[in-house]
Amino acid sequence: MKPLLSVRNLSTRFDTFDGSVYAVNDVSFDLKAGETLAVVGESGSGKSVTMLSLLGLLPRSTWVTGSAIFAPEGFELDLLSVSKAELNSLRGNKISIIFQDALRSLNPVMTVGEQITESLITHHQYNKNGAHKRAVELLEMVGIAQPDKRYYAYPHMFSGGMRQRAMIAIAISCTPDILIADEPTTALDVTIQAQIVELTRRLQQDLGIAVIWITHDLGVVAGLADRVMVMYGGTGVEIAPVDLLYENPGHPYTAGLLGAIPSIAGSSADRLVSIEGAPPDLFQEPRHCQFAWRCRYVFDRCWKEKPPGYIISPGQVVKCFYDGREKTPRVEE
Amino acid sequence: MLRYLLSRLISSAALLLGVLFLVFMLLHLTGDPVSLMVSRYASPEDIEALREELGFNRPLLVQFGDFLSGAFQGDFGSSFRYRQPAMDLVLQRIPATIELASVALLMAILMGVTIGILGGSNPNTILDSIARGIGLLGQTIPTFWLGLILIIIFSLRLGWFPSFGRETFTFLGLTLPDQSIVLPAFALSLFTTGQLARFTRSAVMEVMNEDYVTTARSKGLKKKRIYFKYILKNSAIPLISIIGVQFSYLLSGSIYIETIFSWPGLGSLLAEAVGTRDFFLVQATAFFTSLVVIGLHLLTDLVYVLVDPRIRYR
Amino acid sequence: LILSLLAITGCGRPDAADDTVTGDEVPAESVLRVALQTNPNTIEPATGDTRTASNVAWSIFNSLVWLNDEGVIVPALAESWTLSEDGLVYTFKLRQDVVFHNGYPFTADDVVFTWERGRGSGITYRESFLAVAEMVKIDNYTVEARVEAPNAFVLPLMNEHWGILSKQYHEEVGEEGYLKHPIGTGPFKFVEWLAGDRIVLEAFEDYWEEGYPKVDRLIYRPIPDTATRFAALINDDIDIVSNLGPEQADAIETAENVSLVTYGQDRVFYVAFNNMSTGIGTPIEDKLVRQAMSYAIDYDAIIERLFDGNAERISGFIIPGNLGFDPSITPYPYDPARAKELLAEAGYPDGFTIQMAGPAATYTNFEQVLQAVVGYWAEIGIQVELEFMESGKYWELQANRELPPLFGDSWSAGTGEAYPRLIGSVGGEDASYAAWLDPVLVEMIREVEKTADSVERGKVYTRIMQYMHENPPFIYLYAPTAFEAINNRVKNYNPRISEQYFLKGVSIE
Amino acid sequence: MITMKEQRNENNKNDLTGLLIDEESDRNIRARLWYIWRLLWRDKSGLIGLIVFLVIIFSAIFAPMLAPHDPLKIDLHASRQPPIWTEAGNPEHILGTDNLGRDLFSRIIYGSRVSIMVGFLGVSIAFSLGMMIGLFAGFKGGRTDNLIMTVTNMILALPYLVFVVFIAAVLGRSLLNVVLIFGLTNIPIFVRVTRGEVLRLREEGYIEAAISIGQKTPAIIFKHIMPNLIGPLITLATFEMSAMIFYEAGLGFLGLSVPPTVPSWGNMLAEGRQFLTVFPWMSIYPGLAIVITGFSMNLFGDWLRDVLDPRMRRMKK
Amino acid sequence: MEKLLRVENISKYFDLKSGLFKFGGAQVVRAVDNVSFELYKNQTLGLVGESGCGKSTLGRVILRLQEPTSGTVYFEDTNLSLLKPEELRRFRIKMQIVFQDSYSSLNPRHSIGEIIAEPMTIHTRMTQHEIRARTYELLNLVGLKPSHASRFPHEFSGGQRQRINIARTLALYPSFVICDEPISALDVSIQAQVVNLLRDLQKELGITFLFIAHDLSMVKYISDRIAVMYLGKIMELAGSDLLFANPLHPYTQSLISAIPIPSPQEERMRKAVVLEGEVPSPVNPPAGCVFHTRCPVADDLCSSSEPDYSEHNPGHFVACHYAAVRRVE
Ligand SMILES: Nc1ncnc2c1ncn2[C@@H]1O[C@H](COP(=O)(O)OP(=O)(O)OP(=O)(O)O)[C@@H](O)[C@H]1O
Ligand SMILES: Nc1ncnc2c1ncn2[C@@H]1O[C@H](COP(=O)(O)OP(=O)(O)OP(=O)(O)O)[C@@H](O)[C@H]1O
Ligand SMILES: [Mg+2]
Ligand SMILES: [Mg+2]
Repeated sequence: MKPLLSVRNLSTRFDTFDGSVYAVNDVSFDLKAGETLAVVGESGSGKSVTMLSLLGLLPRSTWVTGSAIFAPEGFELDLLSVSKAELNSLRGNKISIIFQDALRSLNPVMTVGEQITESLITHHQYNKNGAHKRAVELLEMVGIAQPDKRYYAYPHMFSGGMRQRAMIAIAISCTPDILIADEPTTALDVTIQAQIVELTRRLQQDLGIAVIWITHDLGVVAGLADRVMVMYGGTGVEIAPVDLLYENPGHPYTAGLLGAIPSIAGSSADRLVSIEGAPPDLFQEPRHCQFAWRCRYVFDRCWKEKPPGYIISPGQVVKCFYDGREKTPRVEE
Repeated sequence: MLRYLLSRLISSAALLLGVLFLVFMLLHLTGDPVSLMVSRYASPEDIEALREELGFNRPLLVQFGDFLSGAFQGDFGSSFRYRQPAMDLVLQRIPATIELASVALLMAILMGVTIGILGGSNPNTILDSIARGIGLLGQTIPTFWLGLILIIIFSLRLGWFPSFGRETFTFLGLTLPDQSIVLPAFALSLFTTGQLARFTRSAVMEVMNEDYVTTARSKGLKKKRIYFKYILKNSAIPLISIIGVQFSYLLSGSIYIETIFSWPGLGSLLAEAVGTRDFFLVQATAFFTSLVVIGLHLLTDLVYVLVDPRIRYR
Repeated sequence: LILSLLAITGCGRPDAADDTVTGDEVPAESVLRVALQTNPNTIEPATGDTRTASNVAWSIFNSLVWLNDEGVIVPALAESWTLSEDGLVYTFKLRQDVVFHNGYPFTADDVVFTWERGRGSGITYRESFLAVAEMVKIDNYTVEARVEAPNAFVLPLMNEHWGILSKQYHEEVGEEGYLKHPIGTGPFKFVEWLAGDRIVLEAFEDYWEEGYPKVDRLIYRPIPDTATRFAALINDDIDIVSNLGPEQADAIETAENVSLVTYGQDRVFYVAFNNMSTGIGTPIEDKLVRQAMSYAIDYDAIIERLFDGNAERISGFIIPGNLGFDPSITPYPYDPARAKELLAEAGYPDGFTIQMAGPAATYTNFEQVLQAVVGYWAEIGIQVELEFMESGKYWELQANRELPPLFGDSWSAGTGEAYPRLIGSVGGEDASYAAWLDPVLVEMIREVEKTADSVERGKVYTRIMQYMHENPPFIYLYAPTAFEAINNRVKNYNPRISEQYFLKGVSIE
Repeated sequence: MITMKEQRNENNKNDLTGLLIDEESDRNIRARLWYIWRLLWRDKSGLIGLIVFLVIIFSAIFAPMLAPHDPLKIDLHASRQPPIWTEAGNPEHILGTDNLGRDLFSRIIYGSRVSIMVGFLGVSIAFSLGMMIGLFAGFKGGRTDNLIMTVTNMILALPYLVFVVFIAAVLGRSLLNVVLIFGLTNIPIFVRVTRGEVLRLREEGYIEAAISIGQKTPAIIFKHIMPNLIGPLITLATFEMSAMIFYEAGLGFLGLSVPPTVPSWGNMLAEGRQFLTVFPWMSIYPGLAIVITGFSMNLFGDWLRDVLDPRMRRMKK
Repeated sequence: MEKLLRVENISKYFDLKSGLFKFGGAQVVRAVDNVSFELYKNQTLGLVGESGCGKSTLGRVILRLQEPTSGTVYFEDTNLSLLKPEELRRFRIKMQIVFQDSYSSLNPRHSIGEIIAEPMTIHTRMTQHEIRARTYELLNLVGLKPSHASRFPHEFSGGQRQRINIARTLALYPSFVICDEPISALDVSIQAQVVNLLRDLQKELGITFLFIAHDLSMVKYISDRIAVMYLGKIMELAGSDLLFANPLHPYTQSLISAIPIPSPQEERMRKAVVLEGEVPSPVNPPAGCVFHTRCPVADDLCSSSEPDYSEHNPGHFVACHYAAVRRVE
C-alpha cells in the first residue's frame, strides 16, 4: 500500500544573524493511513521544525529541501513544492496540527466556538448556522460539558485540559487525513494527560485519522504508537515498530533513553543509565554522526561520515555504524 | 466587573484630589499673586487689603480646604486678569482643545497604526526601516517648529490652509471645525504618530510570534482573516492603554500648537495664564486638563475591559 | 471614541459659530478684520491691561473727551467744558443725543457712576479716576469734576481710561456681566467674544457721530505668533496687522495685496539705573559712570541692524512730538574712547561687574537689544550679568524694587506729553515702578503737574530734559517705529503715535 | 552554548591552573566586546546612532576647540548672514549668523552643551533618585510600595508638559532649573520601571537562591538586582535623554528654558522663530541639530533595547 | 530512625488582592493547608502532586523563604518560626534548596566560580585561596571541571547548570536539602545524570533530602518515603515500596495507574483509571474532602466532612474516609 505521507531527505536550515541553524538534517519517514507514528527526541532535536516544515509554517529566511509526497485517495502532491494557496487549502483541512501550549495557541480575544467554526467556514463552505451546530457537536465529541454554553467562552475561561480538548476539536473539525500532535500533553498533569491520550486514541479510531504524535515521554509512546521515530540533533536516528524499538533498540541513543527511565517495578538499587554530555550545537552543518560526541561506542568512522539508514530488522531503520547486536562496527554489504 | 469599575472610579477621584493638591501647592510656592493683580499705581495698603480680602494671608492648608470646597461647587475662583470666573473661561476653551486633540489623535492613529503595521509585519525590510524612520522623526521634530514650518509651506507658500484660528461649520446640529484644523492637528499629531508607530510595530511583531498566529496559519485561514482577527485584534489591546497616555501628550502639546495657530483652546489659555501668573486660572486649567486626561484614562480602561475578554470577568 | 468626543465638542457650544461670518460670505456687508497681538483680558478701558485691550475697548466706548489726530484734547461725549479760575473745578456739558448700545440714554448719572466704579480697588487704572476727587451731577446733562490741586492731566487721563459705562445696565448685570458683554456709546456694539478666538463687533446704527462707523462689522482676531500673523496677512485673512517685526517690512513691501504703514511711537526704550534699593553702593550711583555707559553703546548700529533703521535715536525721555522737546539736545554719540576716559575718571579704569534684568518675550527684539548693549559695555570693561525674566515676575519685582541695579524696560505716553513715564519712573518714593530717586527731578515733575498752561509746561519739560541729559537716570536707547501692515482694501487707516486707535473712520473697498 | 568539541579539547589541557583562569576571563571580556561589536555591526542603525551620539558628546566636551567663533560674540555688522553655500554666504560663518551677528555654527556646537547637560544631568537625577525609590518600593512592598506607586502613577497621569511649563514658569530661567525640572519630573517613570524590574527580578530564581543561602539584603540589591536592573534603565535613559532635549526646545519656545544669553538649541529656535519667514536658516539648523540628536539617541536606544531584551533579540531571529 | 525535621500543621494562604483600595471579601489561595510530617536523617522524602498543588510553596515555607500563615517547623530542636531574621540567615547554612528552574536560579552576570563561592563568602572567613580550592573541589564533586569556574551560566547546558546549583547548595555541608523538581526542566537523557549525582551525594555526604517532583516513577526511584499532595493537603504518606504496593487513597491509586509504562506490552496490559474532570481551584477548594469532586468512589460523607489525616498502618498515613475500604479500579 502506498503510504499516505512519504517524507524524503527533509532538511531545514534557519539563517540567523548568529549564523545558520541546521535544525533538521536528512529526515525520511513514511506515514500510513490510520496509523500512529510517534516522534521522540529531546528538546531542540528538531521534532517541531520537521512538522512545521511540512506545513510551510516556518518564518522567512528558512530553507527547506527534500520532498514530502502527500497521497490521500484521489490525488498526490509534494507538500514542499506546491503553491502557497494549495498548501493553505490543505492546512486545517487535510492535515491539521495541535501544539504543546494550548493557551498560547488559542486566540485570546476570540470565543472558542468561533475558532472552531473558522476552518469549517474556510474549507467546507459551511454557513454560520451550520458551522455553529457542527462546532457544538465537536465540543461535545471531545468531552466538554455544556458545549452550547462553552461555545461562547473565551480560552482563558477554560482549564488546561479543556483548552487542549478545544484544540483537538479545531484540529479534527474537517476530519483530516493526518493529525499532527506536537507534545499536546507536556504541559498537563499526569491525570489530565491520561484523559487527552485516551481521547485522541478514541477519536483516531472513530475517524480513521493518521496521527503523528510528538513527545519526549517514552512511557506515553509505548501505549500509543504503532511506529516510533527517534530524533537526535535534527536527524531521525532510528525508526521502528514500537515493540521492536523497546525490545531491541538499534541506536545507542535509543538505548540510552530507555535506560534513563526508572521503571516502577524495578529496584531502586540499580543506577540509572545516563548518557553523559549535552546535545549538539546545531550551528555547524553536520558532517558526521551527531551523536558521536556522547556515544560510548564511537570510533573513527563516526567522525568522518554521516551514517546512512541501515535496515536491521523488518521496518527498523537505524542510522549508526555500530552494530549493537554483534558489538562490532557494521560491515557494508 | 462592577467592583473593578468602582475601584477605578475611586482611584481616579483620589488622583484628581492629588492633582488639585499638587497644583495648589506649586502655585503657592510661586509667591504672592496679589501684587500682580493690582494696578501699577496701587499702594501697599491696597495690596494688603486685597490680600486680606482674598484670604491669601491664612495658613496654606486652610486655603486648600477652602479651595477644595469651592471646587466641589464648581467655583475655582476668578481669573485676576480676565475678571471672570476661572471655570467659565476654561469651560469655554475646553471644546476647542478636545476637538483639536481628538482630530490629532485620529490622524495619529490612522497614520501611526498604519505605519506600525506595515513595519511590524515586514520586520527588517526597507519598509520597516522607513516606518521606523517616520516614527522616530515624529518623536524628534520639535512640535512648534514643525507647526511654523507647516504654516510657511502650506499656508504662506501654497495657500492651501489658513494659518490661524478656528473656523467652524454646522452640520446636523453639530459644530464641526473646517479645514482650519488640518495644519494644527497634523503638527500636533506627529509626535503621537511616531509613538503609535513604534508601539504598533512592536506589538505587531510580538503578536506575529505568538503561537496562536501559527495555529491560525496551520488552520489554512485566509491571510486577511489572520491579519484582522488575529494580529490586529490582539495588537490593538496594548495600544488602547497607550491612547490615554497619548491624549495627555496631545493636550500638553497644544500649549505650543494653539499659541502658534491661534487656536482658541486651553493650551493657549494656559500659556497665557502661566505668563501672567493668573493664579486661579492656572489652577482651573491644570485641573480641567487633568480631569480630561484622567477621564480618558478611565475610559480607555473600560474599553480595555470590553475589548480584552481576559480582564472582563475578573 | 473620537466621534463621541466630537459630538461632545459639538454639543458643548451650540452658539459657537453659526452666526459668525467670515470675509466673503456676505458680500453686501463690509467687514474689517484686525489682528491682535495678545488676548485682551477685558474690552473695557479702565480694566483692559494692555494697549491691545484698550484699543478694542475704544471701539465700544467713548469718554467725555478724546484726542484728535493732531494730539489735541477735544470734546466727545461732553459737548463742551469749562475750568474754574482756580483750576479745581471742571464743568462738563454733556451731549443729549447719545444712547447706549442697548438703547439706554446717556446721562450725567452714567458719568458719575463710571467715576465711582473707577475708584474701586480692583480697577487697573484706578489712578485715572482717583485724580478726580469728587464728581457731582448738576443736572441730567451737566457734571462737575473737582480736583484737589490743579492738575494738567485730568483730561488726558479721562481720554485714556474713562470709558463711560451705563449705570442702569451695570446694575442689571453686575461687574462680571458687564465685562462679559460690554455696552458703551461707541461706534461699534458688542456681538460676541470667543475668548482666544475672536471678538466680533457690529456697527452701532444709532451712533452719535454722523456717518460713522464706515464698516458694518469689526472682527478682532488674537494671533500671538509673528510668523502666523504675517502669513494671515499675506493670505488675505486679516486686514490690519500691527506689531510686525522690522525684518518683515521688506517682505510686506514686495507683497502685492498689502501695504506697510510705519510711524514713530511715543515710547521710550531705556535701561534704568537703580539708586533706591539694589543699586545703592554700586558704581552706577556715579554720574560719570552713567555717562560713560551712555557713550559706550553704538546706538546707530543697533537701530540699523536690529531694526533695519526703523527706530529713532532719542536724547531723553522727552522725544520729538512731546511737549517741550528741545531739539538742541543731542543724543549721546557712540564714543568708546570717551566712555573709557569717563570710567577712568570715575575710578573704574578696569570696569566692574554688575547685574541687569530685562523682561522676556515682551517687546520686539528687546532681548536682543539688551544683549547687544551688554556686548558693548563689555568692550569698555563693564561686565554685565544679564537675566531675562518672565514679564509678570519682572514687573512684580520692579514694583517691589527688587530688580538688579540695571534693568531694561520701556514706557509709553498716550497723551502727547512725557508726564506719565516721568511720574511713573522717576516720580519719587510713591511711584510704584520708580527705581531712581532724584529730589531735583521730583520737584520739577511736581511743577509740571501744577502748570495748567501748556506753553509754560513746555518750558518745564525742556528743563527736565536738559537735567536728565546731564545727569542721566537712564540710558536712552531708542523710540521704536511701529510697523503695521494693511490690506490694500483698507482705507483711511491712521494709526497714531499715541498708540491709541480709533477704527470708526476706516472703510473697506 | 559550549560545543562538545571544545569540551573535548579541554579535557586534554592541564586544568587547575590559575593562569588558565585569567586567560579565560580575558577571553571573556574580549569575546563580549567582540559580541557587542557584532551586534552593532549587524544593526547598522544602532551603530549610526552611537556614532552620531558620540560625535555630539565630543563636540559638547570640546566645544571651545571646535567652535570657530565665540558663540556670544555679538557683531551687529555681521548679522543675518546666510549659510556659506548660498550666494551671499560668508566663508567666515559656515551656517551663517543670527540677528545679532553671532556665528550659528559655533552656537550650535555650544548649544550641544546645554542639550547634553540638560539631558545628561536631568537623566542622572531622575535615574538615581528614581532607581532608589523604585528599589525601595519594590523591595519593601506592602503599604509603602502601594503609597509610592499611587503617587507615582498620579504624577504619571498628569499632562506632563502642562506641569513642566508650569513649574518652569514658577522657577524662572536657569540651566539649573531646567535640569532640576526635567530631573525631578522624570523620577516617576524611573521609579515605575525600576520597581517593575525589581518585582520581576525578585521572582527570578537567583534572587531566591541568594536568599536561600543566607545572603544579606544589601548584598542582594547590589550584587544581584542592580546589575540586572541597569540594562533596562540605561535603555530608558537614552530615550529620556532625547525626550528632554526635545522638551528643552519646547521650553525655549515659551521663553522658559535657560537664559537667552546662553546658546541653547531651544533658545536658538525661539529666537530664530520670528525670522523664520525671512531668514529661515536661523531656526532650521538648530532644529536639525535637535532632530539629529534625538534621532541618534533613539536609534541607539532602540538598539540597546533590542540587545538587552533577550525576547526582542529572539524575535529578530 | 533519627528525626531531622518536623513540620506541624503548617499552612500558607496567599492574599489575592493588593492595592490601597480593597473591595469585597478577601480572596485567598490555600496553597498549603494544614500539613504535618516528619523527615528522618539521611533519608529522602519524595513529594508528588499535580501542578499547583502547593509543593513548592511547602518547600519554601519550610525554609522560611516565605512566612507560613500558621504552623511550626522544627529543625532538630530549633523552632524555625522563632528565629530572628539575622539568626535565620545564619541558620541557612544547614538547609539548602535546589530550584526547579536551573536557568533562572543562576545569576547570568556572575561567573560559576562567584556563584559557588557566594555562600562561603557570606558565612565563613575562608581566604580567597581556600574558597577557590573548595570551589574546585565542589566542581569536581558534581562532575564539572575547575576550568569552568570562570565561565558564565549561559555557556552551560541545563544539566550542567543544575549541577552548578547543586554545587552551590553543597558548599557549606548542609544537612538538609530540598530539591524542588530539580529535573523537570531537563531532557530525559540528562535527568538520569542529575538523579544519579544526587543519590551519590546522599551516600557520600549523608544529606537528608526532600525531593519534590511530579514524575512518580522518578520519585519512587529516589525516595525512601513518599508523600502525595492534592490541593494543598497531604493525601497519603508511606514508605515508597509500600505506597506503590498498597496505595490506600483513591487519588494515589489513580495516580499510580496513570503512570505510562515505557514498555509496549505492559502498557497495553495496564488498566488506567482515568480521572474525570479538572483540578479545582485552590481559591475555592471544595468542601469536605478536597478530592471528592473527582473521586470515583466518593459519596455524601466525602462532600460534607473532611477526613482526618491519620496513621492508618504504622508509617502509613492517609486522609480518606474509606481508606483501604474502597478501591478505584
Ligand atoms: N525560527 C527559528 N530560527 C532559528 N532557529 C530555530 C527556529 N525555530 C527553531 N529553531 C531551532 O531549531 C532547533 C529545533 O527546534 P524544534 O522546535 O524542532 O525542537 P523540538 O524537538 O520541537 O524541541 P522541543 O521538545 O523543545 O519542542 C532548535 O535548536 C531551535 O533552536
Ligand atoms: N506568591 C503567590 N501569590 C499568590 N498565589 C500563589 C503564590 N505562590 C503560589 N501561589 C499559588 O499557590 C498554589 C500552589 O503553588 P505552588 O507553586 O506551590 O505549586 P506547585 O505544586 O509547586 O506547582 P508546580 O508543580 O507547577 O511547580 C498555586 O495555585 C499558585 O497559584
Ligand atoms: Mg517542539
Ligand atoms: Mg513548583
